[in-house]
Amino acid sequence: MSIPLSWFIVFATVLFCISIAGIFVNRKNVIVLLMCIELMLLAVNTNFVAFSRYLGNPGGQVFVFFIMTVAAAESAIGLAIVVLMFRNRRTINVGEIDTLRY
Amino acid sequence: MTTLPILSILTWLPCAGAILVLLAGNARPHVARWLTLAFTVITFALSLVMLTQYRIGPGGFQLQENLRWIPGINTSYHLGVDGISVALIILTTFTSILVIAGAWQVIKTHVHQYMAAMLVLEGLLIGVFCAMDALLFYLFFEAILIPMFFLIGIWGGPRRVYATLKFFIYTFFGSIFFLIGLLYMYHRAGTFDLQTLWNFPFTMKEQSWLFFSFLIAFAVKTPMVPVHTWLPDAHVEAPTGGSVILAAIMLKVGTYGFIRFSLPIVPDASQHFAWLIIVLSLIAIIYIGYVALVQPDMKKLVAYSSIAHMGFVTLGLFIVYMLARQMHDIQTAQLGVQGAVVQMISHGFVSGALFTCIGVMYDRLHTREIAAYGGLAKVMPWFAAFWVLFAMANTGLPGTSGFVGEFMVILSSFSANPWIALFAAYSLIIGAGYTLWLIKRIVWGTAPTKEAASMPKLNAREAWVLTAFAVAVLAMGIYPWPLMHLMDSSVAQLVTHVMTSKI
Amino acid sequence: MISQNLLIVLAGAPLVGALIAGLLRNQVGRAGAAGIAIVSVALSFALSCIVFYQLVWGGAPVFNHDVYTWLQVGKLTIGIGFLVDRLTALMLVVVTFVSLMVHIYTIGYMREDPGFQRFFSYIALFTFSMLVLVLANNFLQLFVGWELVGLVSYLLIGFWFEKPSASFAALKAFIVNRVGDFGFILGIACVLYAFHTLDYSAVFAQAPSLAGRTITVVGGHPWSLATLICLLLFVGACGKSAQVPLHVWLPDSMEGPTPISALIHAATMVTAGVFMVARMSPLFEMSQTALSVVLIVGATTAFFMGLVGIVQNDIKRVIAYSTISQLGYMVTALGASAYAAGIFHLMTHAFFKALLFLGSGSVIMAMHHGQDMRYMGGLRKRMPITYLTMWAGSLALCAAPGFSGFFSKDQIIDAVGESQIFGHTYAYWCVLLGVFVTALYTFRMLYMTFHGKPRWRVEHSHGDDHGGHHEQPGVLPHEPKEQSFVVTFPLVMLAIPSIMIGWVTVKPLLFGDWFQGAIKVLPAHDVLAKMAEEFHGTVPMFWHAFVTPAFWIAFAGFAVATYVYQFNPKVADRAARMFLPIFKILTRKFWIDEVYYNLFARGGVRLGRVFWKGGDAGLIEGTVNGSAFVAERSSRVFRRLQTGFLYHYAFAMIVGLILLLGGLWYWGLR
Amino acid sequence: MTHAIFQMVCFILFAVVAVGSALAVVSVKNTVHGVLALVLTFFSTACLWMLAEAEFLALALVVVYVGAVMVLFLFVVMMLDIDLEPMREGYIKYLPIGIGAAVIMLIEMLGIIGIKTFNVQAGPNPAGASNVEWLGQALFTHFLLPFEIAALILTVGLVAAVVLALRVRSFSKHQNPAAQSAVRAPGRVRMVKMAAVTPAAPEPKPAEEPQA
Amino acid sequence: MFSLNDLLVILPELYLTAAACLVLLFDVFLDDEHRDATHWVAIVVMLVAIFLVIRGQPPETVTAFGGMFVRDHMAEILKVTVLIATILMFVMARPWLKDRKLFIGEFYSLSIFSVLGVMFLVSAGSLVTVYLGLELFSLPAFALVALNRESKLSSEAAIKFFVLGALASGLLLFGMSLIYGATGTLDLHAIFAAIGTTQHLHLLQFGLVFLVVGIGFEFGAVPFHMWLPDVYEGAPTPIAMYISAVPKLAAIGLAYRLLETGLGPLAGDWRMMLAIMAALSLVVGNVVAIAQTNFKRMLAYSTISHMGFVFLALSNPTPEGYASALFYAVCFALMETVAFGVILALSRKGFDCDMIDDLKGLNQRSPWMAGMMAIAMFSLAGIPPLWGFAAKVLVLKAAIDGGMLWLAIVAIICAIIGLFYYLRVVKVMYFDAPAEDVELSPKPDIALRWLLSINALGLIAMIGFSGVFFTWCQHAFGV
Repeated sequence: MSIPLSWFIVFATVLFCISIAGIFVNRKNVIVLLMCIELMLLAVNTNFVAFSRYLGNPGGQVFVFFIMTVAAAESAIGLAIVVLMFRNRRTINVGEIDTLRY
Repeated sequence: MTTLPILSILTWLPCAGAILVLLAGNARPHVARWLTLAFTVITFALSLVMLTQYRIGPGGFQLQENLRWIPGINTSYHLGVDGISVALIILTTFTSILVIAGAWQVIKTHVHQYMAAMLVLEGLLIGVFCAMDALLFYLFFEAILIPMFFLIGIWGGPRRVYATLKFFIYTFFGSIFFLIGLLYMYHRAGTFDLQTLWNFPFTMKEQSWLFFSFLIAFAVKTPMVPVHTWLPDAHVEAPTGGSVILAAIMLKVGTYGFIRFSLPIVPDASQHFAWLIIVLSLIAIIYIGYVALVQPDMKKLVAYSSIAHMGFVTLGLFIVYMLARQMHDIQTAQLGVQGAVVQMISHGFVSGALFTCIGVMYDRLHTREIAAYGGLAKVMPWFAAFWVLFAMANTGLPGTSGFVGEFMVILSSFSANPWIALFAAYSLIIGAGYTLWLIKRIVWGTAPTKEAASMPKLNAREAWVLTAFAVAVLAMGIYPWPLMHLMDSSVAQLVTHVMTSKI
Repeated sequence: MISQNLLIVLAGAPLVGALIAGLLRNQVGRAGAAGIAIVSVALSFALSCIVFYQLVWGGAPVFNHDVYTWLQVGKLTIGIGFLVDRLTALMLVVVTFVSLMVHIYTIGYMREDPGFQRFFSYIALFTFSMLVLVLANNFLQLFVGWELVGLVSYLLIGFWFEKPSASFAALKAFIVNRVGDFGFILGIACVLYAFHTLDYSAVFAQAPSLAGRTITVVGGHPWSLATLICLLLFVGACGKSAQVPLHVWLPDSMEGPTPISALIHAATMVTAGVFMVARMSPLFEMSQTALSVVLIVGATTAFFMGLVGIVQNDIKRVIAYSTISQLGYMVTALGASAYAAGIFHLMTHAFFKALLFLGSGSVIMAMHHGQDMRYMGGLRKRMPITYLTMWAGSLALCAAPGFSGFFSKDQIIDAVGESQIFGHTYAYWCVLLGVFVTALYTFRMLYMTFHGKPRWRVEHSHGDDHGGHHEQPGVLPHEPKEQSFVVTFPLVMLAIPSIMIGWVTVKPLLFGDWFQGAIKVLPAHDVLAKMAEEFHGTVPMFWHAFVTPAFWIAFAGFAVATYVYQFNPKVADRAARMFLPIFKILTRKFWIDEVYYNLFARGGVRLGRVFWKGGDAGLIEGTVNGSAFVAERSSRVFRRLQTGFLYHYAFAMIVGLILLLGGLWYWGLR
Repeated sequence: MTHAIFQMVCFILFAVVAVGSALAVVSVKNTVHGVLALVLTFFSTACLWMLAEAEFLALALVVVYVGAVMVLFLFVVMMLDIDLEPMREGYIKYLPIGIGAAVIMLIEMLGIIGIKTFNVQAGPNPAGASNVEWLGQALFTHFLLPFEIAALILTVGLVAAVVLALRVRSFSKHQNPAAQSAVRAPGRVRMVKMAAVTPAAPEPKPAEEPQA
Repeated sequence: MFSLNDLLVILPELYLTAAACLVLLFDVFLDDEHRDATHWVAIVVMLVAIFLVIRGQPPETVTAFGGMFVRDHMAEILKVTVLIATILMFVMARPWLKDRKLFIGEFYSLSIFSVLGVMFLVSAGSLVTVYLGLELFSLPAFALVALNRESKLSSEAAIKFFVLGALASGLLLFGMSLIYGATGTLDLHAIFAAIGTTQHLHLLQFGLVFLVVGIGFEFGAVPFHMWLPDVYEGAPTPIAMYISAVPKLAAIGLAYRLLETGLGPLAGDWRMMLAIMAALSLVVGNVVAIAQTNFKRMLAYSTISHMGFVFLALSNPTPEGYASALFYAVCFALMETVAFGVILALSRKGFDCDMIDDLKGLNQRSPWMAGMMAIAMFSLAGIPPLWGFAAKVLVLKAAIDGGMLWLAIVAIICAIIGLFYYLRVVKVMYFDAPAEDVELSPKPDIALRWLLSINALGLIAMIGFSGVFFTWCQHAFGV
């Protein structure tokens, strides 16, 4: 394989920054926030995969495996909360969820 | 008998009593009162036992108890008393009885809580005077705030909340820097044990910082100008008992701190900054004297006079350097320190008595306005006699306790510098001014209103309390030698210690 | 030997009397209180006589022992004890005698007063305090007695506390005295600084070592230590003995009942300053400067305060100013190093001034507590004993040859004349002219009171008004008449020494070494020794008087007073109009009271208000409450950061991350 | 060498697609489109992982993420009938801040990491022939404990989702195990007295079913 | 490969896993009337867990599963405290939950799972276990915050908690990935060892920042604190109590494992970061708390400031510092349980006693409760002779010993500001007259009352035993 490691890292970093920008540019709904977090995890995973490959160490890839597992469970809970939220307020607009403040 | 941990008992017995009193509950105020009285009397008796066990001759710290407390930071539950502590403890136990008796009928709501707070306060104050470990001292020093906070806040006057918050935060503000100082000392010396710290060689720079960290705590507590403004408010709003304890004992905690910390631990910085303390003390004596002169509220007036009198204590303590180190006049230096300590005790009795007197009047007319009173000499002749006596003690009349300390401090400060004595002695004039003008307005003359003219006479309980104060004031004034003898060797040791530079 | 127990009883008896009369006043009753007080003072008097006898004729040595240790710090020990030498013994006898007389007199004077027992308690307490002062063997005890007599004086001036003027006068007296004490305590402190002890004998023994010692008070300018000590102590004497400028309290002290005016404000307490300076003679002798100051202050007081006495209408105030003036004479004598003369005048003055006061009290009783001389007159016939004794006292006061005052005052004038100390010329003229003034006001007082036509009238409708409050001055409920035996007896008893005492005492007291070391005079200052050379006995001295200027000046005063007040009263008014500015200065007492009141009392209150409102409430409280306010405000502002929006929260986290990263990049990278 | 260039071209291609679609995720109006863009990002990234010779994870990403999680997302988005229009407010206003923060971050990250130090080539594939075997070996030996914990996490996810989302509707029919287990014999069986058998019997009475 | 011995090491966790599942199952077979059984079973389960943790504790540090799991004294203390705090939560929550029809079995099982997560987290020996423990702890916590499904506030708090939590764990993971990249290992000890030889120190430092952010979030330190007030206010009160106590303890474990065990050689970097966060937390927490009217929200800001104190100690990377931080966190957890316990006891159906003004005149209605609350407040303010004082002393001492005198001074100035709001609670309870229409009487639940009292009085009594406890804490870090 001939792709330098730095390419992967740059790619992951860019993804990561996009996800971060998404989190606070986003004024839409909570689901987009969740998606941004998925994006961030993707960046992390890419990092791990690349490092694992270049270090020749399976730990990174195993870690990715766990991250994906957890992310699945996390999504389930997150979406459940979103649904609950929607039931209570009829909205998931982040700009309207500000009852708790100051 | 020697194995009996008498200091621990003295400290914790009132606290244990407080729990019992709390258990008596709100429904049985009388049980709470008698129980409290019993505890204070027992404590007083035990303090006398302690007095008999204390051997005056050798001085030093005796009756020591030492238990490991937090070995991780090398701090221990270390108690011990020297002559100064013994005197202050007896002052505390004695005054506590009178305070409890004084509040007998006056406090009507939550009697059990009031009594418990008083007992806790007593125990903690005794603890302060016994502590020989810096952290333990700090623990008691600061814990005092809690019962006092409640005493002012629950049973106080109309602006009690403001006053008590101010009191608490002000004092906390002071002591927290002290804590930093303690921790820094630990950082350097590796222990909180006072006796070790006394001999630990701090550098001049360290001493200076430590000095200010001590100063801010003790200056607030004493209180010294310009951090005194909590005191008038606290006094005005506090119930009588609270005022008495506050003036009689709590203020002494600050100056006691100077004796235990500033003087022996940072002697060189104390010497270097003694001028500051002396100037502040003199400002307290004169400036506060003038402020006291124009107070329309009796309690405020007496509170301000307390500040002025505590000025003598700080003055007496800090001229020691000029005398002992610069002029090598140990004799006079001892006189100054001794005078300061005597002034502490005396002020305890006198201000306690004055606040009790004000309380007696407040119970009758429910105002502390000077203008509301007059002609006490006709309305309540015996009470007027007490007033005059205590007022005279407050002005430092010979034959009363108020004279002894002031006299000694003025005498010794003259040797340090005549100007200091000149300003200090101005208290003779201004003190007489504000106190006797007060007397003129409330004791002499005629009653301004019908209510003021028909105040009921002293009842037996009040009379006994005032008599006890009067006896103490006079005894100390006429024959102060036993008290001085008790403290003499300790003072001498302190002065000797202070003599030697650490750098 | 003088036994210590005897002295304890001597000093303690009045205290016991005071305590019983005061604390158990309801149990012992009026008669009991009076009786106990009188018996206790009589006991003191008797013991004083014994002490005096033992010391003077019994050959007893000087007694100087501590009774108990009052204070002990290190090696410094201050006790409460007794020093009984001849000076003390003389004072003891005088004090207890006058006190006893006043006690007896009081039975009559205070008969109708509800505070009868209280009064006895006070005067007995006063006697005790005075004895403490006199018997002191160290400075501390001196100060204790010093202040205690001040306290009792305060209580007694304010005895009729319902009168605003009385309580004001009491306050004023105490505070002015405190100004004196302020100096006094500094003086004591200076003594301690100089000698490291407060014991008389030790201090006096070391006194010569003061020569040449200096102290730097103002930067770089050494002061003589002896001068400083003496001046500071003298400030105390000024306060207690009402010397200019601290004399202002004494006239006002006349608000108190008359017996105490006699006892405290004429005979005993006010002379404490004189006594003290005499006692300190070994120290004062070390300082020329101090002696000069004493001399000038005393002379000034003697003359100018006498002047004020001329224009007073209140009978007691006349005598009060006379007292100040006479005290000035004593102090002048001290300044001239004629300590013995001062003490001698102190003694004679005690008798005749007490007599005058008690006599005036008798008049006041007769006038039903009216004190204004303009409403008196013509009492000569109605009160013969009072009249005669008052005459005796007045003659003594004016130094009429043969009367006690003659011997003492003439010697003072001579001594000042002999003195070579700075200011002696001024002082000499003051004391000399003072004699004229003395005669003038004394006889004015006598004439206005006893001679001429009555200016009062009797109206029976006011018969039940006993309170001393006069709606109309000069209106009496019943005829004035001579008082009872308890009043006249002391008058007579005091008149006797007023007339006679000089004859027997002048020689030993002044010209022998009677005080035997109690008073020390340097040979250079010893004016009395010089005078002794010219002294050829009492009788020649009596005759010699008629050729001295002092006598003729006094006579001139007498003549003027007689002309103006006895024969041609209109002259007085005309003179008053003619010399209006001077008259005004005198009636306003040189405006000293006004200046003091405005400067110190009102000024102090104003200063206090500025400090309070500006300093405490403004500056300090402003800072304290301001910081609380700032905390509260910033809390309100900062809580807005928590907007409630999720993206802001995330943004905050990211910003935190970015900042940490930036910080790391900037500082942390290795 | 051509093999290498091909790999690089592929990498760039997939990376550009992934980044582009990631940008779309955070910027498109319609959330459904956003989810679909995310799916595209996952696909492209899976391809990149393939290039890194992590076949198992690449497949897992497609199967687990795209196949399960994204579908769940899509499901929820469509289920919640969201009014889209008001949600766009302030988007433009905050865009510069967002971009600014992201760019600063990117610069910092790349600056600090020092990309050049990672300009390294990989060695031979440590997994050898089978990436799965390589992973499995590690997972079930060294990473056994985490594996078990992950199982627990899935359980928790299940329980939590049920607790939160399950709404017990009164009209729905469901089992009540508590009631089932609490049932006693009298609840199940009722002894019914019957008349003796008579030939001319009418219909027998049916026993009532106990109510569940 | 693992051995049976490994299983023995994780016996408490193993047991609790089984027990959690059993509780879950057990509850399914219970009527609503018999739900109390779940409650008591859960408590017994926890008690047994405590027993197992303490009894099975080997004297020396033991690792299992190839270093994945570390059983040491620090973990023991944290585990025991977490279990105790959870038991307190169970007991105090029961009446509250019953009143609101939230008394369901899943509450217990989720809580136990969450506790299990903490137990794994604090025993983690590898980045993987750290991450998984953290997730196992926080996922149930998200769900618990949303437990009150009818409440708008509850779901809002949950969504904020969840999103920010996920973001934080994303950042944490990113940091882990970089550290993995730089050191080539996931094992914490191996990372420690690899730091000395790594070529990629910058990468390591960079990853460190992300880890610190994750840790900061777990603690609730400024500026990663924003979730905390909203969650405290919105979450059901018992859950808020749980959130206030347990994550802080977990975070201590997290911080120690990651920062000291893993990245100890980089202490010079991260202690400055912690110090900055400490200062910010102290200032923001204390200042903003003053203006709060909601009691729970006020406690949240107070928590933020207290985390500043913990960081104060952590910024001194020595065993003494860690011991102080551990001491502080334990003490803080037990203080919070009292504060929350009192409002739990005072709440009734339809009335959450969570405004400060709701406590008006409490001393006249219920002096005992007022006393408990006052103890908690004074202890939180660090006034002697309460336990909070000892904790504060130790922490300040650690900071000063670590050369962070300036930070200690910032801390005490903030402590003065902090007094305002603690004292205001006491003032409201003692000096104000009670509102006419509010009934303030504690719940008649015996267990709640006793436990609350013991907990509160413990805050006084513990000052005497601070030495013993601190010795344990020191022992945990090998002093």
